[in-house]
Amino acid sequence: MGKVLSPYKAKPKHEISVNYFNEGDEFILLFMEKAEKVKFLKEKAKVIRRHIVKMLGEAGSGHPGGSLSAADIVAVLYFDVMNIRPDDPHWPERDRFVLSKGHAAPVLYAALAERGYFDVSELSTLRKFKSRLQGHPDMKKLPGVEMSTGSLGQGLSVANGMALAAKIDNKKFRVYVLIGDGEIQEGQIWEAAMAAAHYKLDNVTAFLDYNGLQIDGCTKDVMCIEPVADKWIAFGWNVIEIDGNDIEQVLNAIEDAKKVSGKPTMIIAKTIKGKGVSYMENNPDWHGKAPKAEEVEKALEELL
Amino acid sequence: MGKVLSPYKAKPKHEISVNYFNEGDEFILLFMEKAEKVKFLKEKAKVIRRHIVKMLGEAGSGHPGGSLSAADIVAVLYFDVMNIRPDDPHWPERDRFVLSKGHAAPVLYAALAERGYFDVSELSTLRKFKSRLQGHPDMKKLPGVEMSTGSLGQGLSVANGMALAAKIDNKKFRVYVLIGDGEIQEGQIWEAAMAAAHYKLDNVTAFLDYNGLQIDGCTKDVMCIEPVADKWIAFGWNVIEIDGNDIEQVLNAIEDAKKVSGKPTMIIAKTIKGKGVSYMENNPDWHGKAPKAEEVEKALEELL
Amino acid sequence: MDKKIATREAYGKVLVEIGETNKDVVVLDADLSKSTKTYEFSCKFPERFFNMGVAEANMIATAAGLATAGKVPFCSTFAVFATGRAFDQIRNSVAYPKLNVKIAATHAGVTVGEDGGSHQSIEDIALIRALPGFTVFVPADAIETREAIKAALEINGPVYIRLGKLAVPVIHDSDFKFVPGKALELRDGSDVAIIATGLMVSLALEAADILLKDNIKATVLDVHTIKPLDVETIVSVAIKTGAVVTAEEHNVIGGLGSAVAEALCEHNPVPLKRIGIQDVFGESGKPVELLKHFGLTAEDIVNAVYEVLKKKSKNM
Amino acid sequence: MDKKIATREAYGKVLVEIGETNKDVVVLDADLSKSTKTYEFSCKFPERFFNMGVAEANMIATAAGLATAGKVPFCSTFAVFATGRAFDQIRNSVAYPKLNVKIAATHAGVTVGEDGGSHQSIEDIALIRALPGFTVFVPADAIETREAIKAALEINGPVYIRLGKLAVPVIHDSDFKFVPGKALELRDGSDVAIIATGLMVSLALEAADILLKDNIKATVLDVHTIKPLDVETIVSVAIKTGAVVTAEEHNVIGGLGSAVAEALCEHNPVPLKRIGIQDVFGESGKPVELLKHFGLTAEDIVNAVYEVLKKKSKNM
Ligand SMILES: Cc1ncc(C[n+]2csc(CCOP(=O)(O)OP(=O)(O)O)c2C)c(N)n1
Ligand SMILES: Cc1ncc(C[n+]2csc(CCOP(=O)(O)OP(=O)(O)O)c2C)c(N)n1
Ligand SMILES: [Mg+2]
Ligand SMILES: [Mg+2]
Repeated sequence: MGKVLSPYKAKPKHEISVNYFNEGDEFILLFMEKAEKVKFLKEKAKVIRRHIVKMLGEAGSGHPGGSLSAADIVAVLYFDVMNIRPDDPHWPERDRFVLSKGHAAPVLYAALAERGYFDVSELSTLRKFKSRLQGHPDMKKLPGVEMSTGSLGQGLSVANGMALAAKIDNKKFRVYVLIGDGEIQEGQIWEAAMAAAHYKLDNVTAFLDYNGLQIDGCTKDVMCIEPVADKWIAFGWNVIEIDGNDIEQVLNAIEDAKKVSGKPTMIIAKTIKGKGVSYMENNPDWHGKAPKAEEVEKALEELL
Repeated sequence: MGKVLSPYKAKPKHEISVNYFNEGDEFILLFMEKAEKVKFLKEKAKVIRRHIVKMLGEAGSGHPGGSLSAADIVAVLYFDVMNIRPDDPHWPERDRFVLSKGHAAPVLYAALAERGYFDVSELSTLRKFKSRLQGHPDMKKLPGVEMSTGSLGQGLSVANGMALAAKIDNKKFRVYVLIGDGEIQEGQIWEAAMAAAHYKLDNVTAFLDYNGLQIDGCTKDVMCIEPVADKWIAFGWNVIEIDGNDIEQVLNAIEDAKKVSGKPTMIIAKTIKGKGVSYMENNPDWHGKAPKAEEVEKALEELL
Repeated sequence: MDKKIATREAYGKVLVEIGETNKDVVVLDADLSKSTKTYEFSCKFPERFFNMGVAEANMIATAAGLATAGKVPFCSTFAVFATGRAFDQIRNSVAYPKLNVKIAATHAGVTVGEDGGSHQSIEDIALIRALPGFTVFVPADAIETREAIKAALEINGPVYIRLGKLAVPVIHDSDFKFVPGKALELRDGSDVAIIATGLMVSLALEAADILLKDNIKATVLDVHTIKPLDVETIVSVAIKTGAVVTAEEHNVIGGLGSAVAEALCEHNPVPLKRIGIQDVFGESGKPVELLKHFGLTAEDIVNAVYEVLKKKSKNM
Repeated sequence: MDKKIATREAYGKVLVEIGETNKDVVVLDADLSKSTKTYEFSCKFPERFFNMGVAEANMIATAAGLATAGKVPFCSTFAVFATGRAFDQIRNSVAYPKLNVKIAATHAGVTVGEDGGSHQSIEDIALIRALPGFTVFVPADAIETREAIKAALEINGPVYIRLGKLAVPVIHDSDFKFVPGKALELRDGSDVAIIATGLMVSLALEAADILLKDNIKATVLDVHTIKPLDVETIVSVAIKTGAVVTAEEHNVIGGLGSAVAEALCEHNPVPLKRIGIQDVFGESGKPVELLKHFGLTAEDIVNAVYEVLKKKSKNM
């Protein structure tokens, strides 16, 4: 993972931000014990969730369910796994993260802000006129966003393109991509799945945010995607199944994915849509609706 | 398969056409022994192949390889399996055939002409200005063509739509669809595959013309589709693997498909691209090139 | 003009009505039935409703198959995906074989609001208008939507209906007569013609009111049918007024403005100013903020009128 | 004008050249490399060539990913699939983020010939022109193609290059100067302006010759860049001549004719006649038969000139 210039030092600073020491090349939880790291990442995921709820409350519209379900994965990527430089967002050697399910923008924005790409105060501009935090991620507006997304089904292809570029240039960066389980109903996902296997893109690690819900209800009822693991295996992928709301399992799966050569890896991450906010959990109504002020309060209490 | 009004009586009439008795509802090889039927269908497939070669020679452009590989499947469908009325091409109860790989138009045109939808003499107008036999099938121009195709990857969706209509109306007709193996690289195929399983379209029988070649070479090299059976199984289909140039296997597979309820069936039909014409067989160069006069002669000799 | 209803709401209602009277009507959606308002139909006629999941291309081509068997499918999703994600399917499986498929796309234009540019279709009219044989309706209000959907049902062929997310003023009486392909003259005036479509029609009426204070009499045309275009009426008001402003919630490239420019140039060239999105992508914001930002207000229309009037006087 | 070369052939050649000098150039194709002529590049630079199989949508979005990492992808397939099958990918993954992706689409227009209507793109210009930020090149011959591809490489952003299957006359000298966005005046005449693009440019020149026999002096503009349109030059020739004919191998809806109508109406309205496909789908036949059938010959341009001249005289 490259050179490490600085050890991580956890210095809680204000209500929801965890400060970190990051004077150079990268950010890594090097001197932590695994247990300590997991604890830290759990805390980060919670902080991200708090941001999500607050942002959406402030915005008055947006997608809480699919943002919350992915918070643990995104926390692990941005606070442990990815080799990135918030102060040099276009650093060519950086690892990439593509949020294919672009409607979960809040989880990405929260992670970027917490990681130091911009000030957390800017999170309150979500979805507002002239904000860099567009309703769906816009790479032209916000540094740290690797790809503009929002139209579902396109991010895996884009990730493949990035990974091909790495192969051509013999670069070591890895590409992570988060896909929704409703999203895999898009045929382009399977075009990209086939191509990633064909081109042996072992530098691609995909996560399926396997929360069982899409807008119109359960994926099972709307358009059944089962048996989902079999599909990815049949498309030539290394498949790992985990609980995607379990930080340790996410960490381990990513490590395992790195060891596989000649194949891309799909981490099927069973998650709970709305995870962390009791009244949102597993409720399709919270796919694309913002919480009201009282609801925000209630959620934040639960996320303490 | 409905009422049978008339027995089949084979009366060879002219060089390449086999005449048949068809005074009413449908056409069926009812009083034939299986072996006799297979022999008859083999002959029909050969006749279709002869038409293909001659048409393309006459047209000066077109797609021989993928037309020849599918001739046996198409012969079985049009001369035994399908419940159709050439004199009433829009009969609502008819079985449907969608040629999703529309570039194989010649095999469809040959079958339609042989089956009595129009005079075989019209085959010589293929691809010519103002012909009903367009370069790719045009349902608005030629009765018997169930769907205009040519843009790959769309026919399975269309077949599903027909099958859904049958289900709504409680009609018994079945829908057959022929797909290329390069064609399944189109994501829309997998959207349709998922939907056919979701809606339990057991009245859909698809054939994969598994000839291993596409335009730029072997599917293996261009964009590998393996393991192909696993993919269809993972997408919820009943899968049957056969030699698609073996009439008897085609017949049996279709019968087996009819017995399956609650699932669509994919018949993975291993074929030889260019089948029947030695110099075309397994040669990707003959995907989209018409034979010259001498080549037509040579091919017709081989197809006696 | 007090009451405001989104055209998608009107669509949802009339869909249930026509579903009742015409058993061949089937509805397909791509995981957005609550937003596109096909949800009510899905509850009433579950056996004729097909949720295709997030798979727009498959939805359109499946509809084509249904149409070959005598069904009249209405397909709905957001306009940006309905047209762009399934364009080749619309082209080759619907328009080319002239199949009886209706595409009722909601969330057109920048009034989608906060979702931002990826979700704001500014090019759907351009896309569908380029396809031979398509009828393109862009209703201005709830009542026009009702009529457009019923008219679509009568047409045996492909129809695109462009609908919005935002609640917009009801400008028509319920007994108003909708004739497909015929532009509606809502105001008669000899100084300038404002030719509008969709939610810009009510803003065109506002603009006409403002202009009247300055004693400028504007003809206002409501072009609910972009294709086939009512060239005759458009040319006649151009002849009458000698100056035209078009107004649409769409890129000025490819939509109503282009269609009118084509008609004028071929039949009676007069100065034209096109109000619309000036060839940029949308962004997040409140619908009203965005209408203002993109120059889609009554004031923008008024200013455009003054511009064309200046050119007209020079021409004379 | 004796030598005939298809623009796709010229594309294949220049691709190898730029691949030699610019190591960031990568090429993607969708199982048509021998038809699109990317085949030679694939042999020379196999490590920078990616055959994506029959999967146009994935091809475009993969190219977008490559572009984010500094590569300059050229994507090729037939125009009908390059634009229509991947429209949403072009829109949301290329145009919206303004990525440096080039789409060099071959087999545009009815001169595809025998393959028929499903393969003859008559709407690709309309589609891409409706997208903010896209540059659209429609080269008239082999030499212009060379220059357009080299120009595309210099532009940091999305570029669409429309190429043909048919061999067409070489009209330019090899030292001719291609300036993106600048229409080329090939003939100067004060009676009428013929504004053409793609293979219609050489037919416009033929038409001008025919007209000269009748002592009608035509300006001929070669609009190799449809977007951004050279409004200045177009308006100036409209002012000079007072009558315009456009000629394109594309639907008259949405392409060059619409673009010119927009420019004229907004700046200097004059009579216009649009030569092009009259809003119908193509069909099978020999390219010359089809050009004739669809009204795309020098004679058709000549007749259109007489029509606009009649209107012009009425106007004066
Ligand atoms: C191409 C496209 N079609 C439709 C939509 C509208 N849409 C947004 S989210 C969504 C459901 C996605 O479900 P899933 O992928 O399971 O997301 P999650 O449950 O993780 O929120 C849909 C249909 C879209 N954004 N893009
Ligand atoms: C959407 C689309 N993309 C590309 C093409 C061009 N094309 C025609 S045939 C073909 C190869 C098809 O291969 P396969 O499906 O294996 O057909 P077969 O071998 O049976 O001829 C391609 C790419 C097309 N017709 N449609
Ligand atoms: Mg989900
Ligand atoms: Mg094949």
